[in-house]
Amino acid sequence: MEKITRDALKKALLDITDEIEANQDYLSELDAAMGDGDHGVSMTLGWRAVAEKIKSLEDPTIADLLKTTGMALVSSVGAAMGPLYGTGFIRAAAAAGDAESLNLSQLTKVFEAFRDGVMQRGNAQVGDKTMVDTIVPAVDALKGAEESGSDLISALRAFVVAAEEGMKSTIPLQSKVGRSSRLGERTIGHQDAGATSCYLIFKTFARSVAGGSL
Amino acid sequence: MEKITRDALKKALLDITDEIEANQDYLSELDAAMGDGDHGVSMTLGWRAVAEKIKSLEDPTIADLLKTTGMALVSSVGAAMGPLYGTGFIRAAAAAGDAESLNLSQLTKVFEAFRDGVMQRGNAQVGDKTMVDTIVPAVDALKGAEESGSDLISALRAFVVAAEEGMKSTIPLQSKVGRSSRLGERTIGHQDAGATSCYLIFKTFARSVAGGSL
Amino acid sequence: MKKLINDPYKVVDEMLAGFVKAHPNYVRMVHPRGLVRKAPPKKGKVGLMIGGGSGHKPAFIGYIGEGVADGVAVGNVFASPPPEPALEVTKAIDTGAGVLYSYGNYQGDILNFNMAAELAAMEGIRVETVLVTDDIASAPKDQMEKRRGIAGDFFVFKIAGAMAETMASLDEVKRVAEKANFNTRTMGVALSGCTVPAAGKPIFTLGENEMEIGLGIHGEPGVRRGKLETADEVATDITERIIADLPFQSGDEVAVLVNGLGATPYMELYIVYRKVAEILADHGISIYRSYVGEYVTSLEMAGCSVTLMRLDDELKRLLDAPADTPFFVQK
Amino acid sequence: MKKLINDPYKVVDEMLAGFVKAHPNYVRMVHPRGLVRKAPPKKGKVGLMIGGGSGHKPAFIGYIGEGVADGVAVGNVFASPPPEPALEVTKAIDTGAGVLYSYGNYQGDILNFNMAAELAAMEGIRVETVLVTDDIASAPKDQMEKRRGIAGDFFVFKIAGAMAETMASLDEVKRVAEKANFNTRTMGVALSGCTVPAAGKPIFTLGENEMEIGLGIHGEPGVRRGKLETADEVATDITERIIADLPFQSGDEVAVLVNGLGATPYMELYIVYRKVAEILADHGISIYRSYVGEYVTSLEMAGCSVTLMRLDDELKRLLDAPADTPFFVQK
Ligand SMILES: Nc1ncnc2c1ncn2[C@@H]1O[C@H](COP(=O)(O)OP(=O)(O)O)[C@@H](O)[C@H]1O
Ligand SMILES: Nc1ncnc2c1ncn2[C@@H]1O[C@H](COP(=O)(O)OP(=O)(O)O)[C@@H](O)[C@H]1O
Ligand SMILES: [Mg+2]
Ligand SMILES: [Mg+2]
Ligand SMILES: [Mg+2]
Ligand SMILES: [Mg+2]
Repeated sequence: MEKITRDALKKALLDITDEIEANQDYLSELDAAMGDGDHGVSMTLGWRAVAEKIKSLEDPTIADLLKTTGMALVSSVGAAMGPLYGTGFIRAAAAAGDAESLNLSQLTKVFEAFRDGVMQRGNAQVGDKTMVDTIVPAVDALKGAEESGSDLISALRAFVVAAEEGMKSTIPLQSKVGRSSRLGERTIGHQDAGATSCYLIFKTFARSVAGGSL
Repeated sequence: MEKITRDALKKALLDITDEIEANQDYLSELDAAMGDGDHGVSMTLGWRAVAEKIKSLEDPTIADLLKTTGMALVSSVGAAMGPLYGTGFIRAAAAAGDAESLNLSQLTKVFEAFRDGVMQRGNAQVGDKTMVDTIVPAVDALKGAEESGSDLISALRAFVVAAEEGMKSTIPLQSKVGRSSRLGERTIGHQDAGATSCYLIFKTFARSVAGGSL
Repeated sequence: MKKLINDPYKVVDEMLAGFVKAHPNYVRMVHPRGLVRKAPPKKGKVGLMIGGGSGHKPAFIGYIGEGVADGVAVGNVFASPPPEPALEVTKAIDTGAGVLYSYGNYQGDILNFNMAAELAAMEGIRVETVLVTDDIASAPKDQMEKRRGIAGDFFVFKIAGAMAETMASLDEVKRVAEKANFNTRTMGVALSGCTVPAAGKPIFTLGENEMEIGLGIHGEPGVRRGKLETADEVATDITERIIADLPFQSGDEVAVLVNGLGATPYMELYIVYRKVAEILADHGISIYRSYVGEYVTSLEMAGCSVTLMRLDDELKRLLDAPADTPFFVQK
Repeated sequence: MKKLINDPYKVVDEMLAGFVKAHPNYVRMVHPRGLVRKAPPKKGKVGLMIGGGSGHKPAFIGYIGEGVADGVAVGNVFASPPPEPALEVTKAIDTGAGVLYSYGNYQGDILNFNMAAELAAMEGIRVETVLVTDDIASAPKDQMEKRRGIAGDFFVFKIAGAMAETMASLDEVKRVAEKANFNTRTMGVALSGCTVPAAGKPIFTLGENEMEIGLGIHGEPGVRRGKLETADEVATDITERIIADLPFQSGDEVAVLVNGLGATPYMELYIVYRKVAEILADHGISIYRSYVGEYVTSLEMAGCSVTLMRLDDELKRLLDAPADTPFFVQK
């Protein structure tokens, strides 16, 4: 496998919906420890909307799929997640342009745009204990793999490993932004909910597009 | 012992206050099973007021003591208990007249007046699952003992035994009056709170005036 | 028991101290357990005294003011006040036109308020009484005089208070209060019990999947315990029973009150209201005015009740009349 | 989780359906998640849009009406609404004079409302924003811009709404809202957690003798957990902190709000109020007006907050102005 087709992307987005729904309680529990306990609910609502919208698209392009995902998240979730993930996907769509499929180099550009969208919208940096802590190392790993000439599958593997490490890196951190930042030191020792949902999204994306080979 | 002196009555009333306070939670629990769970609270508040008022009396007569008790109950408790017990004691005071002490015949008249006061105020009959179920058999026993010429101590003993039986007789009954009557069959199997507080009052009175001899 | 209190035996006195301080423009104290309107009563106006135990906020002290009550006698938690505060309130609000007592139909309240009425009569004040008996779960219809007063209190007090404001006679105020009561029916459910502060333990506890059906407002258990149902099922069950009880009929106009018992979020009350409105529409009964919120509570009990009052032109006019009290203001 | 609901994912839509049916004279829907006043806006009046997640009733939809908000964008439980309903509300309430957005300082709300403001600007509507930042427990004073908005919302919305009613310009409405916010400080405690319906589990649970101190209004834990204290201790602790924060000084006049979080009986709120009033008197701070009740809640959480707003003549006038909304009526 060297490219991600539209169909593979579509399937991946629907797989993400299932994964989020399956982890709803887990995400809400993580959020409850230092936030308002609704992250699983927001994500489930958002991804249900994504799945519904995506299923109704006729012959969508890569950009259509990403933009529809972003718009569905922005217009259905609210919370912090709607604008953050939503902006990420909308920017990713713009970066995809009219690509018919995504090779590793194109995929890297798409994820860089996703990362930049989330970071510009939310102004969080690595170490603030947010989804950014998952995104940045994961996208770095993708970029690194691309630059070192690895194949798509190995790159996706590095991407998932880095995302997981990024997610886990939030555990010892003290929250600096968002709702949980008001809890100060009480946030130390808890894995961030958004970093976790982001890991689930990245992991499911990679596994889904890679088929059995990851 | 053939007579109940003013001092003995005064001591008995203060002993009742202690007994009620010691059984506060028990009385509230009984009430909670089929009422609003406050009988212990109402009784404690009422008898604390009684003790306070009685202690401040200078050289009270029998009637003063009973009337003060009744007035304290009427004016401090509210609930069903204030008017019911209050009226009972106020009528008892009237029946005591200017007696300097109470022999068995006088005591019987005092308790009959108490009974009539409660029953006229509340309109409850034996079998309605109220304090009346304690009062009526207890006063009947006192009267019976008097008529059969028994001494004060034996009469008080019969009085307490009958009061206890009366209290227990409420267990299988279905409530007919008061707050609990709305619960219908759910009241069956529970001992009535007012019947119990009345038994505690009667028992403590008898034991207190009899000294060690009951 | 977790409560923001100090001495559990002083909750009522401390609450009243706070209340009088918070609402100096509305109320004044005439007895440590008796409050009346701040403004002296208009000469010739019938006084409306309401009252009962504490723990039902905003009932009863929250309803002192223009268009509702002139005075309130305040008892301990879930315990009727003694006669004395009721008598002092009666004396303070009587202007010669007499005083209407209106309160829920409970033994303790009746015993104490009747004693107060007797004492007032001895001072030459005419007192009439209208007991609220809206709780259809508390006795069958052929024993209406045995029914408890619960959230329907609010409608009866509102109507009586509005009528008194028109300077109507005591007989007239009594007549509309009785009419309001006759046309008002309520039923409720509880999802949790509550705790009398000085008792320190919940009156009853419920399992995760249980509810009490047909309960009063003193934390007492309901007439039966059932399994927890959805909001729509609960609303359907109690609304259909209420409709059948009067019975309310197609073409009737009603006021609706969905009342929270204390701990139930308003969100849930509106979800219940939505279904009640649907059912009324199905029956051809039209909603003239609605109230959703906490009007008569039972400490921190979770649950709600639904009340319907059938209206005629007179009741509509009185319901629409303005009111200005600490907890209920209507323009 | 015991709630009177149907589908936990539909609580907000069903609540809104009930709300609109219950208060047809106050509100109408312009979007499934956007409500505005029933009466069309007066030409030239600045529109006030408030909003945020659901679960805070009476905030936010309970405050739509004369003297307070023109419109509300409604989110899911404890989740900011998306930009779309906010945009639709903005369009419906703009009369050419612009729209003020005012809401609590939360990341999610800011992100979504800012997107709506950008979209509104593209349609030629001027939008200004005043974030409420009254919670002194949520950040130190030198980082006031990080503080959350909690019960102080009520004062800021009331003041801004009253100013808009005078036909003042957007800049003027913004100015008084900022002034109100700057002078408003709040702190709260919780005695129990609450449950987001779709999450199904309490956000946190507390032991029999614990309380959360300095909590928000989304059921989130507070800044620390401590042992349960008496009402007087709690009131003293939070009132002294609030006084020291602004700082409020002898001679100041203040408005006081003792706000229940959802499940706490009014009785307890008045017991707390009593102590707050005592402490203010000790400091020579005088109470101009008081509010005690549920103004901004957190579902069925037990607990309360205390809010003080320092007043000048302008704020007093605006606070005294009449209001007529489903949940807050002032004559
Ligand atoms: N500024 C930000 N940038 C990126 N992610 C953020 C930011 N603020 C918060 N988050 C993420 O949002 C998550 C919380 O999301 P969610 O619970 O859905 O929203 P809310 O806080 O509105 O309830 C946090 O775990 C964190 O990862
Ligand atoms: N009509 C009555 N006559 C005599 N006793 C009564 C009557 N009604 C109620 N009681 C007694 O009152 C008791 C309840 O008292 P209490 O809990 O103090 O009052 P409340 O019902 O007002 O909460 C019942 O257990 C019953 O024994
Ligand atoms: Mg959250
Ligand atoms: Mg009782
Ligand atoms: Mg009682
Ligand atoms: Mg949230």
